[in-house]
Amino acid sequence: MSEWLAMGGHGFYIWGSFGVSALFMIVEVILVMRRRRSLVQRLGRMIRMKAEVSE
Amino acid sequence: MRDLTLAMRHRSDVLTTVFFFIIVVSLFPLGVGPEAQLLKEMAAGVVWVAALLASMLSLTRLFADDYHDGTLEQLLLVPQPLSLIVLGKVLAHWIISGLPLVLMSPLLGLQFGLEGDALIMLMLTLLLGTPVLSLVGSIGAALTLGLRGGGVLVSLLVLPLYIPVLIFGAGAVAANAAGMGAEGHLSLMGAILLLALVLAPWASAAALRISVE
Amino acid sequence: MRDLTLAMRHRSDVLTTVFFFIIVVSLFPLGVGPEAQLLKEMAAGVVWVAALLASMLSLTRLFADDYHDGTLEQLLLVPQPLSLIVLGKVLAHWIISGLPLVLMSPLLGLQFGLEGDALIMLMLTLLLGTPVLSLVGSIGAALTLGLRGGGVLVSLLVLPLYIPVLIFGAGAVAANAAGMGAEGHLSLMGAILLLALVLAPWASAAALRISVE
Amino acid sequence: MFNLFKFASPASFYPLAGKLVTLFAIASVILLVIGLYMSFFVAPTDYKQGEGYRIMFIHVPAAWMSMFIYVVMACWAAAGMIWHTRLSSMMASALAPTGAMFTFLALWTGALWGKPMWGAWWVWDARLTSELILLFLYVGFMALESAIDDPRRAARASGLLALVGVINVPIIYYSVQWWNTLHQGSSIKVVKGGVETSMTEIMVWTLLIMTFACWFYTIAVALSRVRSIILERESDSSWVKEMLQGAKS
Amino acid sequence: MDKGLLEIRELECVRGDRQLFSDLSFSLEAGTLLHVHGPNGSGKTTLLRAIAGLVLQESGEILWNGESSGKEKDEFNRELLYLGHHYGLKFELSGYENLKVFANLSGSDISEHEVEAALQRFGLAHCVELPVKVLSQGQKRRVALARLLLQSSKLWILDEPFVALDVAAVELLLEVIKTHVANGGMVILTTHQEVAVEVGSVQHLRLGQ
Amino acid sequence: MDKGLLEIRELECVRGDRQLFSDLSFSLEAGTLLHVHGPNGSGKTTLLRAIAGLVLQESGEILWNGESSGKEKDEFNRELLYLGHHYGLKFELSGYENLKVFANLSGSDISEHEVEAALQRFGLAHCVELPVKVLSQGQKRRVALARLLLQSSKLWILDEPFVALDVAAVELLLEVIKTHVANGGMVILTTHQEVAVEVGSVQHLRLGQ
Ligand code: HEM
Ligand SMILES: Nc1ncnc2c1ncn2[C@@H]1O[C@H](COP(=O)(O)OP(=O)(O)OP(=O)(O)O)[C@@H](O)[C@H]1O
Ligand SMILES: Nc1ncnc2c1ncn2[C@@H]1O[C@H](COP(=O)(O)OP(=O)(O)OP(=O)(O)O)[C@@H](O)[C@H]1O
Ligand SMILES: [Mg+2]
Ligand SMILES: [Mg+2]
Repeated sequence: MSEWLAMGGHGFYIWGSFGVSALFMIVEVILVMRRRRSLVQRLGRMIRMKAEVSE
Repeated sequence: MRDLTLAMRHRSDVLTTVFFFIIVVSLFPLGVGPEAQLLKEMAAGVVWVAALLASMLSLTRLFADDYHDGTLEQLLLVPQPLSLIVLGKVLAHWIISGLPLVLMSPLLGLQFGLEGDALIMLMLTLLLGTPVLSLVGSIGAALTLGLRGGGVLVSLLVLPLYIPVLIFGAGAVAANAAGMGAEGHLSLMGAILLLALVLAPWASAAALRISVE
Repeated sequence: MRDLTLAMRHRSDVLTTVFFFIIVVSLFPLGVGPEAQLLKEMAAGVVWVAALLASMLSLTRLFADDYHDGTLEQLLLVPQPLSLIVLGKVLAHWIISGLPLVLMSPLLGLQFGLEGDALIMLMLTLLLGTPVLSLVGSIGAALTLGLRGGGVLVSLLVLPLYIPVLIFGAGAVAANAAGMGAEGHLSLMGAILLLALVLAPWASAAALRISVE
Repeated sequence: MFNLFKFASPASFYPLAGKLVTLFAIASVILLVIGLYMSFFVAPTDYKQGEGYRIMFIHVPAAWMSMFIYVVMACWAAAGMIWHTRLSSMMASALAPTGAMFTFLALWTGALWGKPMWGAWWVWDARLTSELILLFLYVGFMALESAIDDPRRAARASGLLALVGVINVPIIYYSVQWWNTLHQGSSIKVVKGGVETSMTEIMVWTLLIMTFACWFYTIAVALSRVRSIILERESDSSWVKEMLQGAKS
Repeated sequence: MDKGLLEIRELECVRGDRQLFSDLSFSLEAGTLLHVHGPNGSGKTTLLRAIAGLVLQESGEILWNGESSGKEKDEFNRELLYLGHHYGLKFELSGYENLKVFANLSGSDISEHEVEAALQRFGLAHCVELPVKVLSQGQKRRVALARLLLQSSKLWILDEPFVALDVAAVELLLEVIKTHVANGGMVILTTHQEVAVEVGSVQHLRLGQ
Repeated sequence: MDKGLLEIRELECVRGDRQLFSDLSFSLEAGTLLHVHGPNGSGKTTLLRAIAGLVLQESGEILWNGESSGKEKDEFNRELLYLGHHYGLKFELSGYENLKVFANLSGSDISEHEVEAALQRFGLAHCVELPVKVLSQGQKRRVALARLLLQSSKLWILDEPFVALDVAAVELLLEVIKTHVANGGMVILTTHQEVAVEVGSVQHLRLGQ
């Protein structure tokens, strides 16, 4: 296993590449989802507030 | 149009741009050290980069004053095509900030140990290249009007677009020095100039309309 | 004071300054050509010149906005010594435009093929030098407020004053590379920093009072 | 064609995009799993570069995506300029962050590949340089967009910039190419030939699968982001209100 | 001057996430003045700028003599004079030079004498040669307003023209406006000051209620 | 607040080659309002800025509680609030942030709640978070004026504070001024608008005649 991880001496470079790529993609997905969630919440609150005002 | 360009700019601006150019170019020997060979190899590149920066620095103010005092609004409402007015302003900018650089460049080349042929080539490339800098830069200046971080933002937008001019310009001098003939570079620069001349005023005009809103 | 510095600037400004720095540094290989040896010799000089320019470019706006929107008037009327307020603004300027350069410099050094020791020395000199740039620059920015050709004028005033910093900064890296030890350079830079820290805020405050009238 | 214009309105595009996001997300995950398995367990060790070549399976898709996304982005911007369709400019701004990310990844993985292969993190090679410039173009696009407060204005300004940029991308690309071939100073080049001859069929397949995985990933993320943008810009319109109230009650 | 007719059809303007007005329709004939009322932030400036073509509307049309003003830009701009919150003056130039630049830009051929007369009428005779920068607030405004006397545009759009003017200058401006309307011109203006804008035919428009 | 007394002695101001006024002397006690009149360009703004210490006088003295205001700058500035033609706002920051910055600068310890209340009083509740840049002219002015409610300065110098305000805001500002004067504050103001500035004790000063 550790031999496989070492990748013939290139482990640092390979895992550095794939690791950072995976990290970035995951973080991007999380950011996109977070943005959507907070937006829906904010807009929902706004709409509710407006509805209350007009009532 | 003539009055516009004349009245809106002042002579002292020319001097400051030229001095900026000279100072930036002179910084390099100080930063890099005095080896003559090294300096000679750097010469064209350094002069060109300094020209890029000088042109860009004065660009920030191309429309900024007009924007802040409301003249730009009025220019949008003039019964003339906006792109023509933009072209006039860009021309004025070039005469003030580009042309002096072209004229100064042989002097600076001499400082770096360039000679005869190379000096002429340097001047020629700057003559073809600096109008492109003014034209392309006007788009960036128009887009960043009134925005936070204006000065630095404009450079972020514009410098990457300047790169071809830089490469061909400095490349022509290097090719010439290597005895390879620089016609290819020069004709490419001419093509870029034509392209910019056709497209840039139009794009700047569109950008101005967006920015004034 | 803390709120002042924080509230007046925005995070995105940091990014633009950093990218400006990277772009300017990257322009040089494009202008000069890709020979590794040549680039390595230029490295410290180029990074330092780019730092000078980045710092100066963002300087133009140090007081300009405050001047145009009238905040500066209000700052003059605040019951606190003006030089302290200036110091706060300069600090903010450094945090936004100087510190990021220090942090980025090793990466750029790598691009130019510098290694280990040289990278650390480059960073160290920038750490000592960039605050001086901000401090000295603030005087120029204050003096040129509201003048025509501000941006270029400020560079004219300020760049010559930057030269000692540039020489010692780039010199330290070169000395280190030549194995000569750079302590002398570094301690001189420290002395300059102290001097600037004491005198510059006071001078800028005086310049501001003149400019606002 | 008729259908297309129907979906050019944000109101009808929004729910459609929702379905597509799920679809592409699932497809992308499946392909990623297969692709990664093949990258590490199926593809054989390269006789020249050893294991190091496996970086290719992420580097090349990232590099391709980075260029491709910019073109797509500019097309959307152009469509927005010409037909004044609101959705187009939204698509453009939704793509930019992902494009910038792939550009960065191409640079990052390339640098990590370059160290063991060439012995240097960075050389001023034509391809590397133009990739770096591409990153600047993306960053400029996003910086401009975030510097403008009004989203409508921001979309129009950054769209214009994307268009100007796309005209320049080929010019930049060829100028850099030419610049570098004229100077024969650096002896190191992307060893395209060396890699390609040694590429077995299985490597090509792995590469393709990884590329499609990234492609689907991009579509999913961009569509999801465009949904947020639609909500932000259309928050005053009745269909958004109805939809959100429907979701609440 | 030939006849002019401005028609606004179902105009809607949005800023940020706020809809300022929608479904706004009216028309304005030669020889009338439109006074736009509304509290701060109700969208008066936005409306005026939209008509001038400086702000893009969200929907709706602006027609000048039956043609869309956005399409026939040059023609429309020739008939338009817009003075907004900004002065539109180059601060380093003198009042005289400023007016000269505008005259040249609008393509009309105006003599030195006319420019001087306009400045004189607005009480600026003694500071024609000073850079606008050093003038007082009201004097700056007067320079900007002197353009009204020089350009022969049909439609004047004036956003709070009375700001910073002293009593004498307000009187003068009112008179200039009256003359223009009487000669078949059109004026759209806003003001928060209680100024008696009484000309032949006045329309009122109220925003933000 | 402790007592305050402003004395002007033989003040002379010169701009360029014009002497705006000379030999100007008056004094202002706590609880009074000074209304400076005069046509455009008569030197009102210059006088106000000279008192605030933003313009250097040619000769004469400005005394605050018997001491030269130029020498005791910090002390004088603590008691001073100057609002001029410029708004003095950072256009990129929101109204809330702007006020917060001023509060911090003046060294007073003001809570979020107070800032919000001040903005609310000036009718800006719905745009606290917007950058000042996008606000309407009158809304910008209101943000600037909200400072009056936050800082406990004794001497207010207001150069045309009513400009760009709608009727409701003018009313409100008048009230704020009245309260300040009634509480022993001092106000110096100029305005060309016919606003009824009626408070306890009003002094008038006419320039340029
Ligand atoms: C920072 C460093 C690097 C950058 C920015 C970079 C950038 C790129 C780009 C933009 C492409 C797509 C070009 C195209 O398809 O025409 C690409 C493809 C490729 N790169 Fe890199 N690269 C880097 C380092 C490396 C290294 C070190 C290697 C291998 C030793 C490498 C091997 C390849 C290969 C094999 C391809 C695919 C070529 C093809 O099939 O067209 N790259 N790279
Ligand atoms: N990005 C934005 N987000 C939200 N609201 C905005 C945005 N930009 C502008 N606004 C609002 O749009 C309105 C613009 O109003 P406008 O300048 O047309 O007002 P006005 O009627 O001229 O007011 P005044 O009498 O004060 O000059 C303001 O209320 C402002 O708050
Ligand atoms: N360099 C100069 N040369 C000659 N006159 C000057 C110069 N600088 C300023 N002035 C004059 O000084 C006066 C300044 O007036 P100030 O701004 O104080 O007027 P004000 O009473 O506030 O007018 P307003 O009601 O228009 O605001 C103006 O008349 C201006 O023309
Ligand atoms: Mg308004
Ligand atoms: Mg005044």
